[in-house]
Amino acid sequence: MADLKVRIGALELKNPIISASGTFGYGLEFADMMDIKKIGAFCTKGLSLKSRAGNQMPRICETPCGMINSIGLENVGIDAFEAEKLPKIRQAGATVIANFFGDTEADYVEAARRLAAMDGVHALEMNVSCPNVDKGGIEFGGDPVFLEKLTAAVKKVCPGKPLIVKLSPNVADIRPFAAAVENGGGDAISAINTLKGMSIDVKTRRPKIKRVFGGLSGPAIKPVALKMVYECVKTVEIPVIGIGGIGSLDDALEFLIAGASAVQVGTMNFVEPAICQRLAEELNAYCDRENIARVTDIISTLRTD
Amino acid sequence: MADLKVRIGALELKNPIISASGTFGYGLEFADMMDIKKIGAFCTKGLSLKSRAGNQMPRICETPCGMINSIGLENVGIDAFEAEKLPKIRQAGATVIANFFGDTEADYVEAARRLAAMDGVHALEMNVSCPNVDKGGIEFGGDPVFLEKLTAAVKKVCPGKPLIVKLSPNVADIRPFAAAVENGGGDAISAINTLKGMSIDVKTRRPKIKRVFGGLSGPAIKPVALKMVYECVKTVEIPVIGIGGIGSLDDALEFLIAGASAVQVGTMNFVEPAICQRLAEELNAYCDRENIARVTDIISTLRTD
Amino acid sequence: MKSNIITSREVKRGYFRMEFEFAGEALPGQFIMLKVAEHNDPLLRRPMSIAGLDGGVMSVIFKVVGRGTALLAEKKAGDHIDVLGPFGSAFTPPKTDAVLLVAGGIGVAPLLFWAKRNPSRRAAAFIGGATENDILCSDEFSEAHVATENGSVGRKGLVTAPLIEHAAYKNKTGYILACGPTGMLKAIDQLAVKDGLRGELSLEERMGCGFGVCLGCVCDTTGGRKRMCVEGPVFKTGEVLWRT
Amino acid sequence: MKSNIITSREVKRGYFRMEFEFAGEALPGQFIMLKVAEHNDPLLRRPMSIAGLDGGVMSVIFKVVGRGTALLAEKKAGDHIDVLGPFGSAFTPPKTDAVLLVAGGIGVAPLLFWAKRNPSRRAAAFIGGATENDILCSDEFSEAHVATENGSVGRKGLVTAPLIEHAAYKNKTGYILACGPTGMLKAIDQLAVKDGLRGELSLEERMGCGFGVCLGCVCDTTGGRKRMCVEGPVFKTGEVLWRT
Ligand SMILES: Cc1cc2nc3c(=O)[nH]c(=O)nc-3n(C[C@H](O)[C@H](O)[C@H](O)COP(=O)(O)OP(=O)(O)OC[C@H]3O[C@@H](n4cnc5c(N)ncnc54)[C@H](O)[C@@H]3O)c2cc1C
Ligand SMILES: Cc1cc2nc3c(=O)[nH]c(=O)nc-3n(C[C@H](O)[C@H](O)[C@H](O)COP(=O)(O)OP(=O)(O)OC[C@H]3O[C@@H](n4cnc5c(N)ncnc54)[C@H](O)[C@@H]3O)c2cc1C
Ligand SMILES: Cc1cc2nc3c(=O)[nH]c(=O)nc-3n(C[C@H](O)[C@H](O)[C@H](O)COP(=O)(O)O)c2cc1C
Ligand SMILES: Cc1cc2nc3c(=O)[nH]c(=O)nc-3n(C[C@H](O)[C@H](O)[C@H](O)COP(=O)(O)O)c2cc1C
Ligand code: FES
Ligand code: FES
Repeated sequence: MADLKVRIGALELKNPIISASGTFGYGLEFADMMDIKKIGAFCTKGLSLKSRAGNQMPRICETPCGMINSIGLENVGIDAFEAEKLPKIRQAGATVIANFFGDTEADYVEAARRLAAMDGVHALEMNVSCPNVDKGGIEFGGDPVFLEKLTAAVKKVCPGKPLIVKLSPNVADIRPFAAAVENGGGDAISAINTLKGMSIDVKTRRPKIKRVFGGLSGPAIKPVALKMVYECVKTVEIPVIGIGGIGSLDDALEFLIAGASAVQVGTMNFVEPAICQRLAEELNAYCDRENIARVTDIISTLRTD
Repeated sequence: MADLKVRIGALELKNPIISASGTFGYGLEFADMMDIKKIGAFCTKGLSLKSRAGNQMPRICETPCGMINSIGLENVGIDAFEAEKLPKIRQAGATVIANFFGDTEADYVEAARRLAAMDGVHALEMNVSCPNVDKGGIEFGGDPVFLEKLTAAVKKVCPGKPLIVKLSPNVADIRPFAAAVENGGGDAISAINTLKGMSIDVKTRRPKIKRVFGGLSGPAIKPVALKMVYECVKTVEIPVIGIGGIGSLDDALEFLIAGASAVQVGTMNFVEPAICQRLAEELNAYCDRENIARVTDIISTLRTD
Repeated sequence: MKSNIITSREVKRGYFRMEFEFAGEALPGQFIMLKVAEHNDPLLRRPMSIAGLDGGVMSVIFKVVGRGTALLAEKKAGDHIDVLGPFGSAFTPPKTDAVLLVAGGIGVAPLLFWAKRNPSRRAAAFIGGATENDILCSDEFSEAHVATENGSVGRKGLVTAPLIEHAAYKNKTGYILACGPTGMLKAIDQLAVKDGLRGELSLEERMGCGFGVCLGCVCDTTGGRKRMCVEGPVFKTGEVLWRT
Repeated sequence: MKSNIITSREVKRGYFRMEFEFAGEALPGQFIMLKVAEHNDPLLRRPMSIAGLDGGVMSVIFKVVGRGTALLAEKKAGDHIDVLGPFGSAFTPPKTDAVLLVAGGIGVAPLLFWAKRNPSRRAAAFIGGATENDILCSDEFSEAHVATENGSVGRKGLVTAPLIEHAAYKNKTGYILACGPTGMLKAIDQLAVKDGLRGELSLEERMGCGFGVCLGCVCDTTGGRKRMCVEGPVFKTGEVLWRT
């Protein structure tokens, strides 16, 4: 039995396999299909102060080795999460990372304050790939100066719990954004969110997604994600959580070797609901087989000589 | 027999299927496997004033529904192209788009001047995804102001032949770059070049590509490419050539419906060398079957109501 | 769960019926999610209504419409298939009502399962399709009324024509269970509401997961936004707010 | 070109020999590019040396090392396989020399083809591998010397040991044709140069296309940068500038 524990700021995870926001519901949906205590943590669907209905249908479609979604951040809202979901999640013994977002900086701060105060929420993950209402629709995660300010403002209201900031890959260079999170006092970075993409139904000549553009995820984006995660790791000292197209132990190892302290599995949860538990088990078996005492011994071992 | 002709600036192509630079050699390699006269055109491997040996090996690897390359723009150089390749290409009757690049603005201008003067070169495609030696390694295609200036300078020396500028997808927003090409006097835009990506061999813990990062291409990137092509089409009046992951007639139609005037097929030439000829034939059959008299009637027919 | 395929055969041109081992329970109206290949292209599972489950053998009936179903059609007896489920809501007609089963094309699958599970109930099936080739399993119902758009078998026209002429429809004692193309379901929904019949509709939508987490399959209902894979695919007539 | 698979069987654990129809000509040393699946995951073709071509039937011998070769191993007689080629340079030993065929593991494939095409030539085969399981086709050569690293069959040690003891090596009349892992080829190249023998080496590298356009398979030689798929895979001894 290898030591699979990793640290994300003050939080110790029992292993580095996390299920990603928007692909794991509120965790409870998986209760019949796996043991959600056995994975490092899970990220909730992105939460906002008020519940949201999300975008119009259709809002998903398939692409080569991937999918596009334009769910539009549908969620039950923070009140319902606290009242209806969290007690059951706590009972299930899961480690919870509350993913959240807002339309304005004030929304973000208030959401973080609320979530940080909840017993059973172990860390916060801030999704900054949302249009900023105050700044005319530019994404919060699209300007490093603003991102640093937002991070600092949010960190102030959740001093006791790790604040992970989730970066958008739809930028020319991710490094200034990683640096902005660190400078703003963020405890960790997670990367990447979805790439912007589009798909057309040739028969109807309509976009397959009602809102035309959506977010590309799945194995197709893995090389892009790995490159950006590696760049973040080279830029900051705080832990980086790797996300994008992970579907096998080798995929997870690629991110750990590149320097990620933990990984998140998104789209592949749809294909294989128990995948995170399987990967955690396989990671343990791998470490034993390879005589690796601590999973942290794998992190940042890329050889580029 | 439908009318498949499309225009790229002053150049009329017999059909909108073009093979992409770096995936079709100098055309001659395909002579046994297809009829290179039957496709709209082919883009040469990127040419520079002097021949280049390219990067160290390994410089390709496979990824989910895609591949990464880091060839490093190996090419025979413009002199050898003119002396050894072009006469045979001319004899084969192919329509040639000379793809080219440089390390400095002066290189670009000189390469374009040389190529534009060659009989048998029908259009130029300028690859701006190269580090700019004068500007400390930033890509030529990474700054719209500079891109406009470069386009204008190059266009001055090739007034008689269409200048296509090939855009990089590794930007936060492709629209200012498309506008820069149009403002600089470019005759057309082609998009996209490869996305930056990375892959690791878990067994050796080494990057699968010697230079760590490379360019991701193939079906995996199609949704990203289509989105960027659609954005270019909405931004400029000049023709846009769609590139990225095309491997079937439906893929090609997606780009045409989104507004591309023509398409380029890259990586899939490796898998099926005669693919461009097949797509041209299938496009003709499709138009006949659907009673489409001119292929231009398909362009920009996306219904978003 | 990897299941052993027992049989798979083309029952009509482009329509396949596949049987495989299944160790669990399931209710008519529910569906399963099938992985059509071991690789990731195509990536997502495909939803299929359960067409039968008896003695540890589950069956599905499917139409080849794209790459996923084409791959499914290549599978043969002895191959394995990865099955997830069952998921979703089931048909729950009141115990005593006469049941009107209305199927459009491949929509017959879950209705057949219901009929097999409820052999002693009064039920009439109305089976519609474009042509004779699209009429499936009509001989497996005790009472079946067939309609085709081109008249190649049964009545010429839409399946709603024999439906509304049926005694149990006319006297409003019939309870409708319908599955088929969205246009047909919408038409039946509007008819049922207008004519004062109750019933249930099994809807279709692209599904990312099938178990309620991707939120890719929602539809709006009188009770708010619902997930078709958890709160559906079976909804009550009058409940769905049709998009178009 | 879609070819009909005639046979495919596991000749040793993890090693397969496949025969399929092939309507063209090919020379020993050349290779083909196989599409292992119809979908795009994995995307690229896989290079395979031609192990035989006779009467319109081509054969390959391959080792399962990853997803592509695993998919290839699943194919059965009657299935189709998409074949492109032949590509690359061939073995061209001088007409009168005795030939020393040196194979490491799966590298035996092109040498077997050469031996079959040249039954009347004086040739000795040296076949090496890690264990007995990795020694393939040694009985198909008229003279074969086997060496395994663990000594489970033939001599214990590397294949270079029996090679350098052979009369035609010692008296420098032998012409070497070698195929196998890069480390082995480099060792043989250095031996041959040192001992003054001539010969040819068949190299391996990841290949994107197989016909010279992706430039993914280059290697440096005394004659400059060469593409392994066009100017190679067969190079003369002393020609390759080894990377490591
Ligand atoms: C709850 C449920 C039960 C179903 N039961 C059956 C069944 O018993 N038998 C059967 O043949 N089919 C059934 N379907 C439909 C089936 O899932 C689709 O036909 C299948 O997923 C298509 O996959 P493909 O890869 O072959 O097609 P694709 O290549 O993915 O698509 C081909 C065409 O089908 C459309 N399509 C894809 N998925 C769906 C979908 N889920 N609903 C509607 N249209 C779709 C696409 O938009 C496209 O136009 C059911 C769907 C749902 C949601
Ligand atoms: C000219 C030539 C002839 C060949 N002839 C044969 C043959 O006759 N029989 C045979 O079994 N194999 C042969 N090979 C090697 C064969 O092409 C690879 O084993 C195969 O492509 C691996 O595919 P995969 O998907 O199973 O492995 P992957 O999953 O792609 O890779 C598995 C492992 O194999 C390595 N690998 C992949 N491709 C190659 C390659 N081309 N060369 C070296 N290592 C590679 C990878 O780096 C990785 O470590 C030949 C290669 C070349 C270039
Ligand atoms: C259907 C869907 C919904 C998602 N919703 C959210 C979300 O609410 N908040 C968020 O930060 N990321 C969301 N994501 C992004 C994922 O968490 C993840 O970053 C992305 O999918 C890349 O990982 P993958 O390739 O493993 O899926 C969503 C992804 C998908 C596919
Ligand atoms: C091996 C390889 C080499 C390439 N070389 C060039 C090049 O020299 N110049 C260029 O502009 N684009 C080059 N490209 C990019 C392609 O032309 C194309 O833009 C890209 O591959 C996306 O298209 P695809 O997904 O169809 O491959 C190269 C691509 C590949 C795969
Ligand atoms: S299919 Fe994912 S929520 Fe219904
Ligand atoms: S494999 Fe493409 S050039 Fe050799």
